[in-house]
Amino acid sequence: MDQLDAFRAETRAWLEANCPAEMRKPFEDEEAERCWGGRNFKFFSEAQRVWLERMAARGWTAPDWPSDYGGGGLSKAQTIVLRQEMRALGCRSPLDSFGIWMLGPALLKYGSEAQKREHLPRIVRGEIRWCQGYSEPGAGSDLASLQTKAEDKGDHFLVNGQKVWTSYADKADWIFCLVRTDFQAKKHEGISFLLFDMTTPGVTTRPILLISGKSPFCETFFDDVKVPKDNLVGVENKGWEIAKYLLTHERDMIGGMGLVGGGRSLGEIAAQSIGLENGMLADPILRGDIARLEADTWAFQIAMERAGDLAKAKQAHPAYSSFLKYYGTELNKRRHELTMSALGADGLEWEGARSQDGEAARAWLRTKANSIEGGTSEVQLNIIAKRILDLPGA
Amino acid sequence: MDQLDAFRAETRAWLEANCPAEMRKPFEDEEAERCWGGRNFKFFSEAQRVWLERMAARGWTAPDWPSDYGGGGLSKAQTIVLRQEMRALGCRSPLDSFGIWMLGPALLKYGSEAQKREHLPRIVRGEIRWCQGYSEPGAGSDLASLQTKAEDKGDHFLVNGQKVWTSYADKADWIFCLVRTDFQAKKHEGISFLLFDMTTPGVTTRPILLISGKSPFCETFFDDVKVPKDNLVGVENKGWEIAKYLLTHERDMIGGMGLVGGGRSLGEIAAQSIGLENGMLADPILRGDIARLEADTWAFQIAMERAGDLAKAKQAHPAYSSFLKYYGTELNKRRHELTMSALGADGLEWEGARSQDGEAARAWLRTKANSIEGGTSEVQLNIIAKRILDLPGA
Amino acid sequence: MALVLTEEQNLLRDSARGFIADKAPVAHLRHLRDTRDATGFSRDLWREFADMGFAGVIAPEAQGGLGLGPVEAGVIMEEIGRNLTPSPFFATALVGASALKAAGGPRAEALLAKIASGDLLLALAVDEGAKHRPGAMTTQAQRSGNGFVLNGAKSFVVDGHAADLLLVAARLGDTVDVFMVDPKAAGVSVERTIMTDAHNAARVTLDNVALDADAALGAGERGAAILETALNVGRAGSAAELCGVGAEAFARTTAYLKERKQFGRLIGEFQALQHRAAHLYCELEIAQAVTLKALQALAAAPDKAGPLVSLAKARACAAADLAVREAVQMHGGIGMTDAVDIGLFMKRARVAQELFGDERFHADRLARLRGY
Amino acid sequence: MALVLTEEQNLLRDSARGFIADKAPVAHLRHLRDTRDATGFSRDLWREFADMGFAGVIAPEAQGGLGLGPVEAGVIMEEIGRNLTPSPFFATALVGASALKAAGGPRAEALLAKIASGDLLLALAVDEGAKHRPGAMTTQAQRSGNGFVLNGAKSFVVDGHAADLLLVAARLGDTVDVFMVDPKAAGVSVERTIMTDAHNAARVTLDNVALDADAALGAGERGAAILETALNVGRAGSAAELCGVGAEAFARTTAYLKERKQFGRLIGEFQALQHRAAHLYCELEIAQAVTLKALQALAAAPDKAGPLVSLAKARACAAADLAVREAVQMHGGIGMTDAVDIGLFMKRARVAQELFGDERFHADRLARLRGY
Repeated sequence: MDQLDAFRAETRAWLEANCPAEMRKPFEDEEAERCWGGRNFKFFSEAQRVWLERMAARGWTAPDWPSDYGGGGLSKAQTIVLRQEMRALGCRSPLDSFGIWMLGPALLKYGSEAQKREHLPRIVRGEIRWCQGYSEPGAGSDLASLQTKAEDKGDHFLVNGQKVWTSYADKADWIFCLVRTDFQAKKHEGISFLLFDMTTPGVTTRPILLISGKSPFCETFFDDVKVPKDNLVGVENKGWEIAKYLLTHERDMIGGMGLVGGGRSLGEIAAQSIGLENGMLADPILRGDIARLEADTWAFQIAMERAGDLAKAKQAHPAYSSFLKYYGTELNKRRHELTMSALGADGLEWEGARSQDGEAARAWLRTKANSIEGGTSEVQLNIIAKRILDLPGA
Repeated sequence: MDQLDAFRAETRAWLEANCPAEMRKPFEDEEAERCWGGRNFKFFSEAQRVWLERMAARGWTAPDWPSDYGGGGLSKAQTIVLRQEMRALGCRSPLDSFGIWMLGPALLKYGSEAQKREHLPRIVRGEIRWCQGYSEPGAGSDLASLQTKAEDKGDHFLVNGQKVWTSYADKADWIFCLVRTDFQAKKHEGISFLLFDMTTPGVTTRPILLISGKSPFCETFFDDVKVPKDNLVGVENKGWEIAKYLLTHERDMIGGMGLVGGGRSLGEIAAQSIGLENGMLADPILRGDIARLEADTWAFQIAMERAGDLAKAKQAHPAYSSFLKYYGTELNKRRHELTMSALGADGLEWEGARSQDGEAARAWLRTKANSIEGGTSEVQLNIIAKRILDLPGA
Repeated sequence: MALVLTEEQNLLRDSARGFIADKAPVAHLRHLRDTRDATGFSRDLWREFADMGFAGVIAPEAQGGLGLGPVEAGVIMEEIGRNLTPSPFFATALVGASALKAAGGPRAEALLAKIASGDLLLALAVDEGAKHRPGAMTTQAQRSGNGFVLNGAKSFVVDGHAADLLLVAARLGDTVDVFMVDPKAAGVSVERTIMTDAHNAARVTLDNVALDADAALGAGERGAAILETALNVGRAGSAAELCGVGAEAFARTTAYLKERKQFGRLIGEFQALQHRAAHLYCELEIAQAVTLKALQALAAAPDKAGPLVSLAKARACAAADLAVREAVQMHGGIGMTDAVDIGLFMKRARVAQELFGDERFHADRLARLRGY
Repeated sequence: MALVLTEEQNLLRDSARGFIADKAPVAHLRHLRDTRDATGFSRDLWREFADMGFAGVIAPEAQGGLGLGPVEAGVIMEEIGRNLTPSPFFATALVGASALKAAGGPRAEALLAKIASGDLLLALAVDEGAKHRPGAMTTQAQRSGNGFVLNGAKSFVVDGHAADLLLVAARLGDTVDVFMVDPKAAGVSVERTIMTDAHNAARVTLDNVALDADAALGAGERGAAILETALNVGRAGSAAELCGVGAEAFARTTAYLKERKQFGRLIGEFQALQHRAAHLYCELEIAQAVTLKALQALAAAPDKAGPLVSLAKARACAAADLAVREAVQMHGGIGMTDAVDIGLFMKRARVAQELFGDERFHADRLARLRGY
């Protein structure tokens, strides 16, 4: 523990010395102020640029990656300490990146040495912004039924097809992408995992307008896109294994959604919007519904905590993340339904300052995707039934 | 309409003259005072005997059956008038009978002339009490998978097997029974519909104790029971058609269960048990749950009314009774769950005068069978999905 | 009265169904929304509503109306619901006309005639806070000389920005009344609020607005009853609209279940979805039944229909809400896109639920009426 | 503190699981019920509980107990729940011992020693009406000479008919205290009530019962805190029992889904049942998590654990309730028969839910704590 304490002191001192004051304040406009990096990224401020540069120089944008590839080379325990100290000082994340969250872990596990050396350091430094090309219009929950075709043309693959729900495809520099390389094989056995530059001729993107308004999602089209053979990750036709590895990763990330939000509790929001009578919310039936939601939310937070402890104790079922994903997203939808009920007609204004341009309504509508993206609730329940409960059937 | 008015006046006069005063009072102990008839029936009172005799003489125990078979020969409109007038005077039902409710309609539709002449008049007069031999231990929802075997032995069938959930089998004189006469055929095509005397050698019964306590249900065993060939109803191996006809009948009867109970409303029960605070039930979350249940119950009553009107207007889907059966029974279960919550610990006493020997708790437990008997809720939902919504699949 | 439509009502439904689906399908709403139409509905279409007789469905025949009642208005509302049609029908032909009819007298009759001809738009201003709570109303009318002075602020006033005449509910001494207010009068300010469902609403501020003596619909006596009638007709009409919203969302969902494949099967083959769809079917059937019952009760005896109206609004809210939630979930990703209509049904259902009391408001109202 | 059992707690669980499943499986409850046993539990078995150390799990080591805490008691309660074991463990070893430990002092220590040795049975009398509402308590203690006089009536007193000593909660001036009452004292009458689940309860009437000065556990000052601690430990223990009831009902149900055939398929293949089972699994996992959290919180700081305890009882009630309802429905007809155990789980779950506050009581309590 002494070593860890020393690391903690050192880290804190470094953060205090190197994190600009501006980067220690809460976001005012989160969307505008987050740092995503990439070729075309415009820094919001000089402080944002400096903060990324300093953290990247230490590899602390990806603290637990090997330092050989530009990462911080920290142990798990040290990584936790770093996060704790950043939180304590209120440091903003220096870099948000699908490269760090998703592609990196896959490359570390499945990539060639050359691929790791080419891509990982640039991800760490925020030079290349990545997007994920998984979903297709016809596939949906049945992700493995994807139809985007990559034909072997000797030195390159020729890619044709369409992806959908590609987050920030219009802003990304490179894509990691599932393609079908064998149409004869069973559907899980003809898929490969490719990387390519979004500026390659034949790649186009189109943003998707959601019911909640503008979205980071795009449709992405591939029309005779030439991808060098070297950009295949892992073994040809074995890409599904990599995809599954990343999906579990994603599920863990999304499971925590029931907790996001922070700020005022729903009970407070309702009390302010509707008022009290005899010390109780003046809408008595809504009060009961909110009481139950708040209890369920707190309970789910504790279940998340236990999931972490079970994992540490190696007692968690490998499919446990399906429980968290299912329950967390359904809870989040319910919370936003009740928030809308608490706000009543005021919350239904879609434009204007009073409602902050319909912030609550847009958030409510956006939550409807929670139980669809990253594996629908139905898919999670199937997984729980089959893998955890061992129920019979297809 | 004049004719019907005349019938009404006449009926009322007859009822006033012939229904004993004692038979116009509400039941004190319903179980003991209902008239089921049959060979071994002990009349509760002379008035009960007289009342049955007089009604049976007019055929009014089965008012809409043809008078050739002992029925009242009334039209539908007249039957409704009779019921209305009986209700107006508070007349008790002269006879409760599975023969009237279930077997009769089947015999009228599928029975031979001889069978009608033999059985219907005795049913009308309450001389023979019938029970229904459908369910089997292994079959459950999959009723048609029944295994009770009837072998053709020339002049008789030899019946071996076991039935379960046979209501009042221990009190019945005859049974109408589904048996398998062809083990080679598809499961719906080897079933026959037999009638036989419960005193036939080889028939034994054993009452089933339910979680709610004593029950009318029995297990019924057939060990080399000889049934004359004449007792086959309809065509051999076509008994499933008769069974289906009767099941729809049964479903209609059970659908109304959400309404049974009458008496005090749940809101009143809760207010008395728990008390009010600021004019509202002192258990505020229970109050919301009860408010919703009461709204749902009233709404379902109206939906039942509409179902009748749709049927009259020939606008009802033939599978509409599955909706009523499913919803009515689930509602009834919910009502009893909330009743138990309203009564709290007091409602949990299982013996003694205070709780009337656990009346509420036993009723609550009994309702759990509502969504199992007469086609489970799952079966009803399957029927709605396939027959009404026309969804694909097995 | 049988809980089925009469032959005449069926004919009206067929005519409304064909007309509205033809003239104002969901694309009509999209067009108004995407062009940021200043009115939020089509005045041309409203003229056609008047030609069809729909604008005057409730107005008496003597005033050029059809002289029909809540059931027939509900039939039209249901079709409006199926097509998400933005239309003055609710605020003017249903709620406004009901208030005027309940008030009676020559002035009301003159206005009813203008409603029937499509020449007058009304808006009823009741709500003040986030939720529908008419019992907590604070807008105040004070007698002043021969007339009144009105002060207060109203929100969620459907069609408030387009109305030729506002009907403003306000306290008057220890009762309430409904006041006719010219939106152009001094002290009145009207702000259109762009709503989530791209339907119309407004906020109205009343700052020492001077009114004549005959501005009070209830003449200071029958105001509470007139307001209650207008609200109840509006609630039942809103229930009918929600039935239409729910039924159409459900129809589109079951159609999708029969065409969308996943894992090599039509998704409608999955039993878990089948059971949810079957349950939803039941809820929608019940909502239909109680809504028709409430509309019939309003036609027979409006002063006694309150509990049935609350039941209908509560059940229609719950059924439509479940229908749109299941619709989006069962459509999956494409249901989340603005390009597909399903999301518009979800938006409309949410707004219509808040209108004149949501499921909880009405369940609570029933519990209070029953004394617990 | 990690939300998993420690190594020692796991050992205790294994030992309790083996012991209780062996000595007191569901058949044990059936036997006591069907023989109409006058005590309602087995004194011989309780002796063995004492030998195993379970009776004194909470009692300090100085008094011959194990000196453990709520978490360990919860571990035993969960196994009791799995086997529906009627046992004095709850009323005596958990609730009674917690009250005495909170009170402290030589008299309490002497009683704790007798609990640990299995020689003393306690029963806490709190409830008076249909529902658990300690705030509405009316049983009254009045100072009289050096001591007190007690009047009131209590119901749903677990083990009341078998207890050697009653702990009676009563108002004393403007506070409350817990009074030790000899059930054989003049003015005390105890009536055993046969409950739906064949577990023990009693009604207790107190008619001018004279008590010594030292009968008040809290000496007139700390009574409210002692009562609150005893109730909270009881609530968390009851939550643990409900977790056991729910988990076992669920285990039996999934086993049945894997063996019962209908329409030529195992019923566990039907997706609608799979999804319901999967959802139930989630609810049970959450109940397990919050119950352990609440027990840990009670061990760490009993005076601050109230909200977590309410959360645990609320969630455990809801999860167990769903588990037994699904269990009976999924078992179909045989689940309705007394011959199969599933109905006994439903009965026990219902009674345990009412004990010291049901899901609604505790959700309401949390809402009040949060000021709405």
